[in-house]
Amino acid sequence: MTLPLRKVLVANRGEIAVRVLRACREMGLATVAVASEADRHARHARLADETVVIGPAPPLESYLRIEAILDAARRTGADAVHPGYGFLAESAAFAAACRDAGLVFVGPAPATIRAMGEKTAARRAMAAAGVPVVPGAELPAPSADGELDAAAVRATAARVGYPLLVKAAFGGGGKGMRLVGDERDVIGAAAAAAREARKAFGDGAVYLERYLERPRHVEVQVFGDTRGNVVQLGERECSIQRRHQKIVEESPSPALTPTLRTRMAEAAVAAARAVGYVNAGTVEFLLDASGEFYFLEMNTRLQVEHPVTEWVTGLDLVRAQLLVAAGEALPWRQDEIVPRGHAIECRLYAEEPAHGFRPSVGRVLLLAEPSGPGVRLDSGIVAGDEITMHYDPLLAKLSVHGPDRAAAIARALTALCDYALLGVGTNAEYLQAILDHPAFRQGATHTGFIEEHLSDWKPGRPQDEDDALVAAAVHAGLVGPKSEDGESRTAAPPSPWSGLGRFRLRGLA
Amino acid sequence: MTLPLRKVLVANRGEIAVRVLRACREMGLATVAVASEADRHARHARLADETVVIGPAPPLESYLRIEAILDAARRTGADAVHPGYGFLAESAAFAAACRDAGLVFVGPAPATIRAMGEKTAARRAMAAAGVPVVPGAELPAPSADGELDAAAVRATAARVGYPLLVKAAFGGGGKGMRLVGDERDVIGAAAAAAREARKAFGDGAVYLERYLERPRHVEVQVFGDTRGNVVQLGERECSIQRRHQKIVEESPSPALTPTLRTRMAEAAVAAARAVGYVNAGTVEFLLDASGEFYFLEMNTRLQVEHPVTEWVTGLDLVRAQLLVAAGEALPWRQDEIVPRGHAIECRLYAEEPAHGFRPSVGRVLLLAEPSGPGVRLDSGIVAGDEITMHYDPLLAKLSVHGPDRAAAIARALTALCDYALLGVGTNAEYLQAILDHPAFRQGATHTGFIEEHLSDWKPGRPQDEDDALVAAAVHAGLVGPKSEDGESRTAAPPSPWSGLGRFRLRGLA
Amino acid sequence: MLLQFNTGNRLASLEVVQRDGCVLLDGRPVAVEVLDAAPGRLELRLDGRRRRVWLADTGALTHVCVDGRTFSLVRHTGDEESEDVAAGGPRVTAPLPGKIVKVHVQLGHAVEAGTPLLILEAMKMETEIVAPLAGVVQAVHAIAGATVAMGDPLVDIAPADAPPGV
Amino acid sequence: MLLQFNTGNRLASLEVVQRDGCVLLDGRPVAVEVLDAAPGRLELRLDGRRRRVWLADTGALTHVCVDGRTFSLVRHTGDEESEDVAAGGPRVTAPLPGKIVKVHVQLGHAVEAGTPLLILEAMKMETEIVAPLAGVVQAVHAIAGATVAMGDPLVDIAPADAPPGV
Repeated sequence: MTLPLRKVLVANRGEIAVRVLRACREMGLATVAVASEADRHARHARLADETVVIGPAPPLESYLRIEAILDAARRTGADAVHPGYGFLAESAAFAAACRDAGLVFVGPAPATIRAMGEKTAARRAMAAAGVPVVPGAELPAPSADGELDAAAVRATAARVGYPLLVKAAFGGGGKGMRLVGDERDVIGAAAAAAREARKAFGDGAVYLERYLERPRHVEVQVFGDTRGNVVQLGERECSIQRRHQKIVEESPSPALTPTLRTRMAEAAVAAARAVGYVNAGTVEFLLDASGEFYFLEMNTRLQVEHPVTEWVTGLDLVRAQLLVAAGEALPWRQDEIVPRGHAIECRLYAEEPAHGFRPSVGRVLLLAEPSGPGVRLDSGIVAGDEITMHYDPLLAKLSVHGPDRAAAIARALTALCDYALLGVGTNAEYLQAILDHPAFRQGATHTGFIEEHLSDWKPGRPQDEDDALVAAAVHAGLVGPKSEDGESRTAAPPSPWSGLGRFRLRGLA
Repeated sequence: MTLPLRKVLVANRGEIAVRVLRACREMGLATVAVASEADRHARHARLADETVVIGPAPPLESYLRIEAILDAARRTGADAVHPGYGFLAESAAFAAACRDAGLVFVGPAPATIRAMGEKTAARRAMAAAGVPVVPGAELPAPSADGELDAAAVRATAARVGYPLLVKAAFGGGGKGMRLVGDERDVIGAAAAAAREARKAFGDGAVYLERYLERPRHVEVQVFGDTRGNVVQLGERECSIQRRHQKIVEESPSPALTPTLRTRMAEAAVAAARAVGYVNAGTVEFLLDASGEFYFLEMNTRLQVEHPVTEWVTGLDLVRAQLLVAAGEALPWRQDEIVPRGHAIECRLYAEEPAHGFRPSVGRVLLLAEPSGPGVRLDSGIVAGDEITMHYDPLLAKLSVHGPDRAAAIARALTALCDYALLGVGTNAEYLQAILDHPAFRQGATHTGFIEEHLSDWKPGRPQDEDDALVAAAVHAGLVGPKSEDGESRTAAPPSPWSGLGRFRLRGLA
Repeated sequence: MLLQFNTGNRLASLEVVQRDGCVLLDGRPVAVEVLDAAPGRLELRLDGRRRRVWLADTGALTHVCVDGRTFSLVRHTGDEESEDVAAGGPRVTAPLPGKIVKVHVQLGHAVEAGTPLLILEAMKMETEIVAPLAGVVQAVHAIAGATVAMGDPLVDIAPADAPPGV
Repeated sequence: MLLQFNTGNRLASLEVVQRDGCVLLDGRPVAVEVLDAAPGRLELRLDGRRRRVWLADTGALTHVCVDGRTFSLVRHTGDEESEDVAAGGPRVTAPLPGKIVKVHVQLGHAVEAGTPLLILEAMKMETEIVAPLAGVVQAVHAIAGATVAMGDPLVDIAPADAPPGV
């Protein structure tokens, strides 16, 4: 295969940068990583052939600086840019700047990103294409100093009806989103959402949307090429969310009947065709209890949860992204895309689920990762890394595949038992509680699942806590085993990190 | 799922014991490991709920001791035994002893193992079932003191024709096998093969088989249940062999046409049906250049290379083994088994390919393992392990899956680059040389591939050797980078293993 | 030898009974068998249960992961002063590093348990910090726009059932 | 500072030119940039090539893995005696631990390079040990049935072009 691409710059960090760099290596493409000063020695920075430091830790001074990234591409002679997800992935300005600089942007055209990026315009476009949208309304723009017209907000909200969601027009990932139960909270919520949106996406425009009761979040992966081919790669259900951010995703959705699956896939393809979609994209729907579904938004990039689709289809989405960006035809026909088995992804976050999911920070003192058949870990970290407040708290994604949903759940639970990260709080135990919950096992998932079932969850089952205490006592040297020669000696070496050889002890019967 | 099984004893060690224990954990089955004294702290011994030490390091005093294993099962209350591969996996006596002790044996009936285990009897049975067999002949039994009747050997060999193979009637895995080019060597080869066979399999019976020129080794995975269902799960090509032992396996075979694939699959199912086969088994064929194929032998157990089939079919063979052993019906119908993409497995051995593949021993000082999409590593070791002369030198199996053969090769090569094991010589670099060879890339594989293309292979490309030398100098403190504060300091900490925190250095542009 | 650890849920004490096989955990005997020990890893049998454990120390803190569940145990030294702050006394401190977006309260404000005190932004998320108890704001250390480190004082509250100024 | 390593293929010398950026490898300059260093791991840029390297020491031996290719480098100490044996001199030693199955030669036998000397069994495989050079068997240390450790002497051969007894 001779591609017009030779060297790809990955304009991202963490696990997704690692994922894209791996795909490039496998395709024989040279790679360039960009890194903030805090990330000079990060996993993604070490994996690339070349690494360019583009600025201080805060994203606005590094990963969001279009000029710095284009400059890195120029200096290294890169001829293509993969944006990953987040950061500049859905910036039409970035895509256009890449194109203007003579670089291949691995993603859709700037106009497509712009059209889908403004959620309000996207809603209008989809409605015009005959795709059902959630009832909602736009808000008047805030004043120059960021203040909203309170009366107008209240009037628009009354028209949409409570409960409702305030959403960032240019948002995504739950940022700049607020659920509002009644009129009293709508002004504060809209202001906070606008503030968050401005900070995260550079634009504070927000809109209101009817809040559906206990809907499921089901999305369809689509893929188009420059020859006019569009295919869909099946759905992912991403209903398990905290703070409007997905934490568990799966495919197939336990909620879809074959008929519903077909209808939703057709709607997704219609949506993609309506905007002449090229490269990987996702059409998100809300599915209500009656089986009606509504267009929510289209993400014009690779999703965090793309491994779920890779597992069930057996295809490599990043490889296809690079091929399509290079002008090749899609490597698959629709009839070659046949889902198989069941896949589940769990997002491992640096956060405290028992304390409102507040982010945790610190140094990764120890890291043990699961492996084995049907287990995949996409990780952006290594032991010794410092997890800081600067970036999204996503540490790694565990994804599994099994012959059916029950087997996939069992596999994910076993793998989570084998994941150990010490030094930084994670949601690993919380993820186990989700997967192990009877309602999850039954497939009774909806976007309020966590509030309904796990709002009062606490970590640390008593038996585990007791055993952890005894282990700490052994570690501290309180208890020692008999040595091979019968003499007693301490179980813990002077420091847990000193000494190469393992300290082996008698004890097995 | 409520199985009649509750607790499974895994009568094996290394990566296959780990593989089976993982499947049991995922199915909620309690587990018992057995370990030799040398293996008390081995990875498999630590993974099980309970571990029983069954004897000293030599297999004849531990893993091959039927009574010790049955005793371990009794003491722990296990109700089933999984034999893995090797050791007692193809011992009809062991399967029968398990059954007599009231234990479920995860494998076929003792009579099936016996019928297929004696290669000469198996050849006769297959010929009777209409499956083509390689032309060959049995040898008269050696005398009580192990001597062969030289005249009879020469006469039989002349009838079969040179070149020919001497093979152990109860053998497998290349042990007790010798290639003989002409009459001068036949007596010595037969004696050596008989000696090895007696030691490895407890029976020194050998037979002669026509040696096919440049054949491919293609095998078909079959699976039967106690209800009379038999399915096939496609083929694996395992032509890349050294010393008659497979080192690279793949599926699909680059040599099969759809017609040939169908014929071979039908022959494999006919073979399985002819012996009333239950559980996982493999029918091995030799495929010659003209497209004729011949039954070679049937392996009445899980194969080392089963991950290749798991990748392309998306199925879990060990899980199915346990279900079928519990009396369940096969979890798949033939029409549900649809291969997808391309999978390759590389066997990582503790050996020196440039020195006649002689086994290497020593302590694993450092171990870094590849991961990522489409990459699976089945490993039986951890850093700190001592690799001894007692057991098979298989350390781990790297298997990959990709959309097509070229992508799978690229993925395997990338993953091999990411595998680092220091302290014990391995064939990792040799495997890269195989996968990277133009003849392999073209699919021009046959069982003489290594002799033809890589007999004079030497490790250590000059550029890599130079770079390793410079790295060693940096490690020894000869060269040091500037530190963050501009001062020069040594790159290597006092010991490479002391200190938890990473030693971070300036240097990225 | 006696050890005490604060688990966050309780203060647990561990005492050795038999150096190679038994400890008292809060007075209850637990049979301990060490199957394997390596840097950062222990394999134990505790009252017959096989346990795979990962461990790491940072000063007084021992991080422990038991079969996928993680605990951060504070080695108890008897220093009651620091205990009080850790337990969430009348001083509200930053639960993580971040930037103060907005401060809702001023000196002398009466607050209920749950009253929003300020908004802290960390990892691009806004977190509302609320009063842990009813009382009167006695000091405001937080300034909008300022960056704070974990543990930095934000607001001091005089509990409602205590005389102000104490 | 000068270092010498035996790679098995050659004896290489390394000399520092500039402590933070250049070494001479066998007299040829190599630009070295250390991008990252952690226990057992180095990330280097060598003459512009990015290299991921894993390292481990065992005494005089440094094991190095460069992008999937492993080298065992012997730190050269100038002790010529041990060099000679390592290079495969007239003494044939056990290349790995195992059991002697059969000894083919006796004292005084003339052998060619490649003549089978004995059969060693290790890891259940029979390995034929052959004469590394032509000569006369001067000593047989191996006994059938005996277990040998790696490096144990098996057979001594007086080279054909040297007077016997030397």
